[in-house]
Amino acid sequence: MTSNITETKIATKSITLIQAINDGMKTVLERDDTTLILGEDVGKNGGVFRATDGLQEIFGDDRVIDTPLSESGIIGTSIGLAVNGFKPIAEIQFMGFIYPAYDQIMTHASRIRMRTMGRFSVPMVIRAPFGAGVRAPEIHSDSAEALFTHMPGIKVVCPATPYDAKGLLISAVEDPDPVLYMEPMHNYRSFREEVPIDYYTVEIGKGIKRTEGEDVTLITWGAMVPLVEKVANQAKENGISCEVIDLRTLYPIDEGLIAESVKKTGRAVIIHEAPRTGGLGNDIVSIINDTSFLYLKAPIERVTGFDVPVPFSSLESHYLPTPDRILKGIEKVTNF
Amino acid sequence: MTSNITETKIATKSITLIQAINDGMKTVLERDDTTLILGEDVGKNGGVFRATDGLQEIFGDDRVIDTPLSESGIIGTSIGLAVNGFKPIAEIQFMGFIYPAYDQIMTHASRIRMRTMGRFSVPMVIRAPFGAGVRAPEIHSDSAEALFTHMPGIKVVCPATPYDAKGLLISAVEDPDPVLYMEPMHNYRSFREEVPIDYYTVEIGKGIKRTEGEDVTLITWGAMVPLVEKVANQAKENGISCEVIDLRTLYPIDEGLIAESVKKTGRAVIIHEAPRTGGLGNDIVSIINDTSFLYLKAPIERVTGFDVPVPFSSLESHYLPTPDRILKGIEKVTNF
Amino acid sequence: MVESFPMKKVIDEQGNLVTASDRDLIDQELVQTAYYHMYRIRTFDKKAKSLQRQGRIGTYPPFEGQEAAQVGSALALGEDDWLFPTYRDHGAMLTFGANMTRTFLYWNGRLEGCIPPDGKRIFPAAVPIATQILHATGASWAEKRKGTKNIAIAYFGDGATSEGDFHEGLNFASVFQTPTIFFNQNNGYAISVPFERQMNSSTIAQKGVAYEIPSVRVDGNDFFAVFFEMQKAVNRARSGKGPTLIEAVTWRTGAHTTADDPTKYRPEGLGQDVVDPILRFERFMKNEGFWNDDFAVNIHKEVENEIEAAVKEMESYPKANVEDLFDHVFAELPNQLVNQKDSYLQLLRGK
Amino acid sequence: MVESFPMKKVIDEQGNLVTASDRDLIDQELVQTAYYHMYRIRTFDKKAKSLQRQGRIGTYPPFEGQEAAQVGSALALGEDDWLFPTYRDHGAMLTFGANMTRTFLYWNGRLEGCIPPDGKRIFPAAVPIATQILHATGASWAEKRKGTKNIAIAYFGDGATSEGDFHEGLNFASVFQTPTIFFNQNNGYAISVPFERQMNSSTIAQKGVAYEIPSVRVDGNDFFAVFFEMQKAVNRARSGKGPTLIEAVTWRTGAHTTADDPTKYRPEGLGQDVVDPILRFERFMKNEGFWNDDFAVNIHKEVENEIEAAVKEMESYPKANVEDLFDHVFAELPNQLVNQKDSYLQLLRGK
Ligand SMILES: Cc1ncc(C[n+]2csc(CCOP(=O)(O)OP(=O)(O)O)c2C)c(N)n1
Ligand SMILES: Cc1ncc(C[n+]2csc(CCOP(=O)(O)OP(=O)(O)O)c2C)c(N)n1
Ligand SMILES: [Mg+2]
Ligand SMILES: [Mg+2]
Repeated sequence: MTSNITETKIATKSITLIQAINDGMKTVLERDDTTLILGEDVGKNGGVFRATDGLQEIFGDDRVIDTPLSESGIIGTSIGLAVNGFKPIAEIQFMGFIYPAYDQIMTHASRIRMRTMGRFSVPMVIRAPFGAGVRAPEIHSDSAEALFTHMPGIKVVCPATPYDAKGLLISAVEDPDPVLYMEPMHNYRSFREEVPIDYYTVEIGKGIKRTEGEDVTLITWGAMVPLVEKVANQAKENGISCEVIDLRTLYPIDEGLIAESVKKTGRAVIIHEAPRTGGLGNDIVSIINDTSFLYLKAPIERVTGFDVPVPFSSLESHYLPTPDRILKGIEKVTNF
Repeated sequence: MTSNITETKIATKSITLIQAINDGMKTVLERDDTTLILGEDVGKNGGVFRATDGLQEIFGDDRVIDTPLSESGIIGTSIGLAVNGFKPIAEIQFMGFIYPAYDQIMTHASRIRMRTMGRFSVPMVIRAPFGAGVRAPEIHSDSAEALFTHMPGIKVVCPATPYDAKGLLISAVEDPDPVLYMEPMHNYRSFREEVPIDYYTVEIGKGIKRTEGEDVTLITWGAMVPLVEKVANQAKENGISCEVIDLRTLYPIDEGLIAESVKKTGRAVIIHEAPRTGGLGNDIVSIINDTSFLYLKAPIERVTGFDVPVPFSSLESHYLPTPDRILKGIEKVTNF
Repeated sequence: MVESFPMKKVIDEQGNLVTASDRDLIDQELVQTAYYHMYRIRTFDKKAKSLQRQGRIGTYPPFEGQEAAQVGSALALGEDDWLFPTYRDHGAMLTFGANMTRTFLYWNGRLEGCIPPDGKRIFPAAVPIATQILHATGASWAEKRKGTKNIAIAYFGDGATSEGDFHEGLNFASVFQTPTIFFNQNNGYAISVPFERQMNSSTIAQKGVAYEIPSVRVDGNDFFAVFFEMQKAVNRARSGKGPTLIEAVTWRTGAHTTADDPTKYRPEGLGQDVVDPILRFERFMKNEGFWNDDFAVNIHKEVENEIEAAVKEMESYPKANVEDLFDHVFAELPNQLVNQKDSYLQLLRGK
Repeated sequence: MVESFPMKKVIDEQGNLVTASDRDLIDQELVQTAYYHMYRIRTFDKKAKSLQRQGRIGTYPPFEGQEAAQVGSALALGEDDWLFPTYRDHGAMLTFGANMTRTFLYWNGRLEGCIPPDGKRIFPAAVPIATQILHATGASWAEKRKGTKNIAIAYFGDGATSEGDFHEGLNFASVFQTPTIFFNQNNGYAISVPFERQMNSSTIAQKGVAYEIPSVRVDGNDFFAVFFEMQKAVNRARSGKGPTLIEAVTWRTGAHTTADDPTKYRPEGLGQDVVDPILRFERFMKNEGFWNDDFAVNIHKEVENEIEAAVKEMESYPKANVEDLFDHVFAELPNQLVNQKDSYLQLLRGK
């Protein structure tokens, strides 16, 4: 992965994505008394993935709170806390368990600012591990970003690297509005990166170019980023130069970055895990249509999960975009 | 509206869309003992819109069942009933109240067939009035189709006319899988049409050309259909010939119909009520990109709700696509 | 179960004290304040119905018959407490300090209708049933965390008890011992569905047993019964003793909303034996020497003037501003919304 | 509340009858059947854990310690009843007739693992907590509508009682008087969260009061207590008397799943005084003259053979078929899926 760290000397440490999330929470809890962590098993257990490991020991069970098994309850009470002076960081244990809380997010968290013309607001972060590929049980592997990018009034971020994980977490907590923070669990421990030990932010709404290229723009996020980078390298060996864009924020999307790249390459492949129909890939097709139509040398390709529920683990490798499928997509747009 | 009735003589009556829905339910309840109607206020009250008016008197409170105020309960128990030999037609009073049931639909209704390789299945229909423009209170006006077209394992239909309303309702009940049946409440009583008094079906998965045209394809569904037809007439006066497609089924979409039309016109405007980002319009852009790229003479336009919650009624006319916005979209693609 | 949760009553239907010694708890100020608010919100409610009939506001859900419950509960709150109402609790909101003009604006489809007066902690009415129960739990939990003595009250109906959020809210409040009052107005119906089909339990109060939340059933048409039980619950909450569930048994005199026709589902004559809570209170006032014609005439006039002024202000309110469609979704407009807003405003200006 | 819901016990920790007259309810067949099933599922559970450690199946949630609850409940069911389990109820499922090979397949990430033997009405394990409670209510409601005497049982844990679906399910069952048994295994923990932080009520049984659903609290490690209370509930349901809530108090001996480390959250030594339900049952057998070494040796051998055969069958099962990814989403593949399937299969074949 390319490092985002500038050349000035800042103290860093080499950590994984999940450690960066943990570090991000520790950083904000230290700095801001109003921040709280709530969720199932986030306290004593430190989270089923250890995302909150050690935090209850430091901040007490009054700030790192084990809740009942009740997603609507977690989000609904967090709304009440947020409206009344606190900044809850609510964990949904897996994104597939966010559905019982969908109503609270859709009809309240995302609407209260508008309904009251800003008199009340809901500064809260909802953390949710997502994605397939770790042989988890049913419902543990959903990628539900499109259900939230379609929801006016909430921002959606999705870091792919340890650096972005910490920086975006801090930005999400700083944000005055609800932010859904999606964690690619497949990448929780898959690699390390140098991450500043201090407070820093990664701007919400800004994607990043992971690889420079000339022929095709590959647009993706989350757990797909390292995979797509690898495929881009393979493609290079076949003489195709790919530009890899990691969106990082899924709402509001960095349309400028997409347009700039596609105007240069004239070709785009979008890669995501969620089912094809209704997936965020379609929005990106629209963005390209709106901004870069005349530059397009080929129809845009989407390489995505199929229109099927994330399958049982014995089939999940077939469900997820594979290097072969991505390569085929790249070939398709270059050979058009 | 163009009539769908073929030239053979069949007995018809002139009814509104809501009457057609009522008639459709009456028809299936008469014919199939396993069909049931469940929901809040569907029994004695005949539904808050009178969609089930008179049905409890005919079929008894054992088949037309007033339930507790509990959307997850309605859908969850309907799943149990459907798995065990019944065909529930569950009403969600307004689409904005479907969110508490989202989990049951997402993790169960839509997945049980796949999980059990067909051993269990969930033949049920979920009816939900949707859309803005009737000055309803908050949350009563949402258009949430994209939350379901993105959900593998459920079909989504949306009639715009009385004829389609009855025919699609019967098809939805005949379908062996869960079907979300979206009712454009703005059109409940806005016009009448001749509708066969007998049993007939409208095929799920097939759109319909409402107006033939040459210059631009207008793609829409639900309450937007009559509006778009009107705008197409206006455009004609300005010398632009529009083809109007009413999708009728939102999943699986009639890709062939869209492609055929866009290949002819080379231009497309998609009109829908739901917010732009994540809206089904993006899927249609992708379909056109995939099928008709080389025929496109201009970028595709989307005229949609804005990325804001459906506002309070004093602002809803600004939220909804207006003739002016649609006309502007048409001009944009023709003047490109 | 009815035996475990006997209905608390202070005055009977004839306005007589059930227990003579309760007289000591009642003074002139309380009586006049209660009467004033009940009369005021009743008059507001009537006006709203009539405005709706004339097409001057949108669909409206009347609360006639529930005035004792709404005023009795709201008057027991303190200045800094939180109130989480439903669409039917504008009576409680007005009593607690909501602005009347804005209340009319709300029913006229205006965002401005959701904004409470400065400093007033009144949430906008929850339309999705039972959702506000969790917000009240969370907001009062926040007060507990801050170490204040403030509390929150969640209003909800009998139908609301069937939703999962009711259950999750009471469980959270019980586990975290939040200073929350769950104030149920059991008005007999959820639109067309009667209490007996909404649940198979004889009371709503008994639902507190599931969470070991102290529960009480009161005659919701008896202002004093509501007010005194509320006071106890408020004191308990303020002193760190956690939540209370109050079932106020009342009756919706009219339709569910102005768009509803109760003759479709409500047996003729049902509820006609319910004595109107304001009439009952007037009887009490007369019985116990609190009635005073001058006082009544004065407040009737005062209320009339207030309401007329509010209607006038509502109707002369500047037109809804299109920019409000975009400007409050986020603290800062994201690019996408900037573009959508700009191009729409341009289109509007172009005409 | 504990007093209102005393814990039913038939045998004590030493395997002695609490009430001597209960002896008449117990015969050799029942005892041997119970022992066989408890021993069988215990052995299955051990095998599954060991397969997981060896990487031969995926993450697995053991039910060790809950055998009396699972077998006691499942044995009280009839052939045509419905069973709605969670991920931890494979013991109950196996006892009720689920196929062992398929049970292993389930934990090996295979769709085939969800399919019950022909005619068996066993739903696949619900992963989203509490959701299956509504399905059991619906399926048993269907039986009532059909006029059969069949019932449904929903299994769920202590943590599940916090979800809205628990509440909505019990309310529906109560309102429509469905023949449903809500069988709670209160095993003390929901992953790391202990009972006392999951709720502030002393029992789960008392939650039935909210719905006026008859409720009972049983020693879930006492096979007979579970079995006899289940029989009563089953009879009540079959005879049209509606649902029952059973709280079986038990203990999860091991980790939440093989991916969980209970030392992170469970105080050392906690639960060590819990007498293993199978040991307790053996003590009873010995005390009351039901023990027979030959019988024990025989079934131990039988179970061992069955399990070895099932593992072998699971491991020699044909590889998962890619087409199954597409073919069962709908009864008939829609065009979109046909295209996605075709192009993917083509790609696979192209290699
Ligand atoms: C989640 C949800 N489902 C359905 C509705 C439609 N609805 C509005 S009011 C109402 C009945 C509410 O009854 P109750 O809780 O008793 O309150 P009341 O209206 O009697 O004051 C219903 C079903 C809604 N607003 N929200
Ligand atoms: C809706 C939902 N939220 C969270 C989870 C993650 N999860 C799996 S098991 C579990 C604990 C369940 O506890 P309990 O109901 O007591 O059953 P037990 O595991 O003890 O058998 C949790 C939180 C889930 N499966 N579903
Ligand atoms: Mg009510
Ligand atoms: Mg448990």
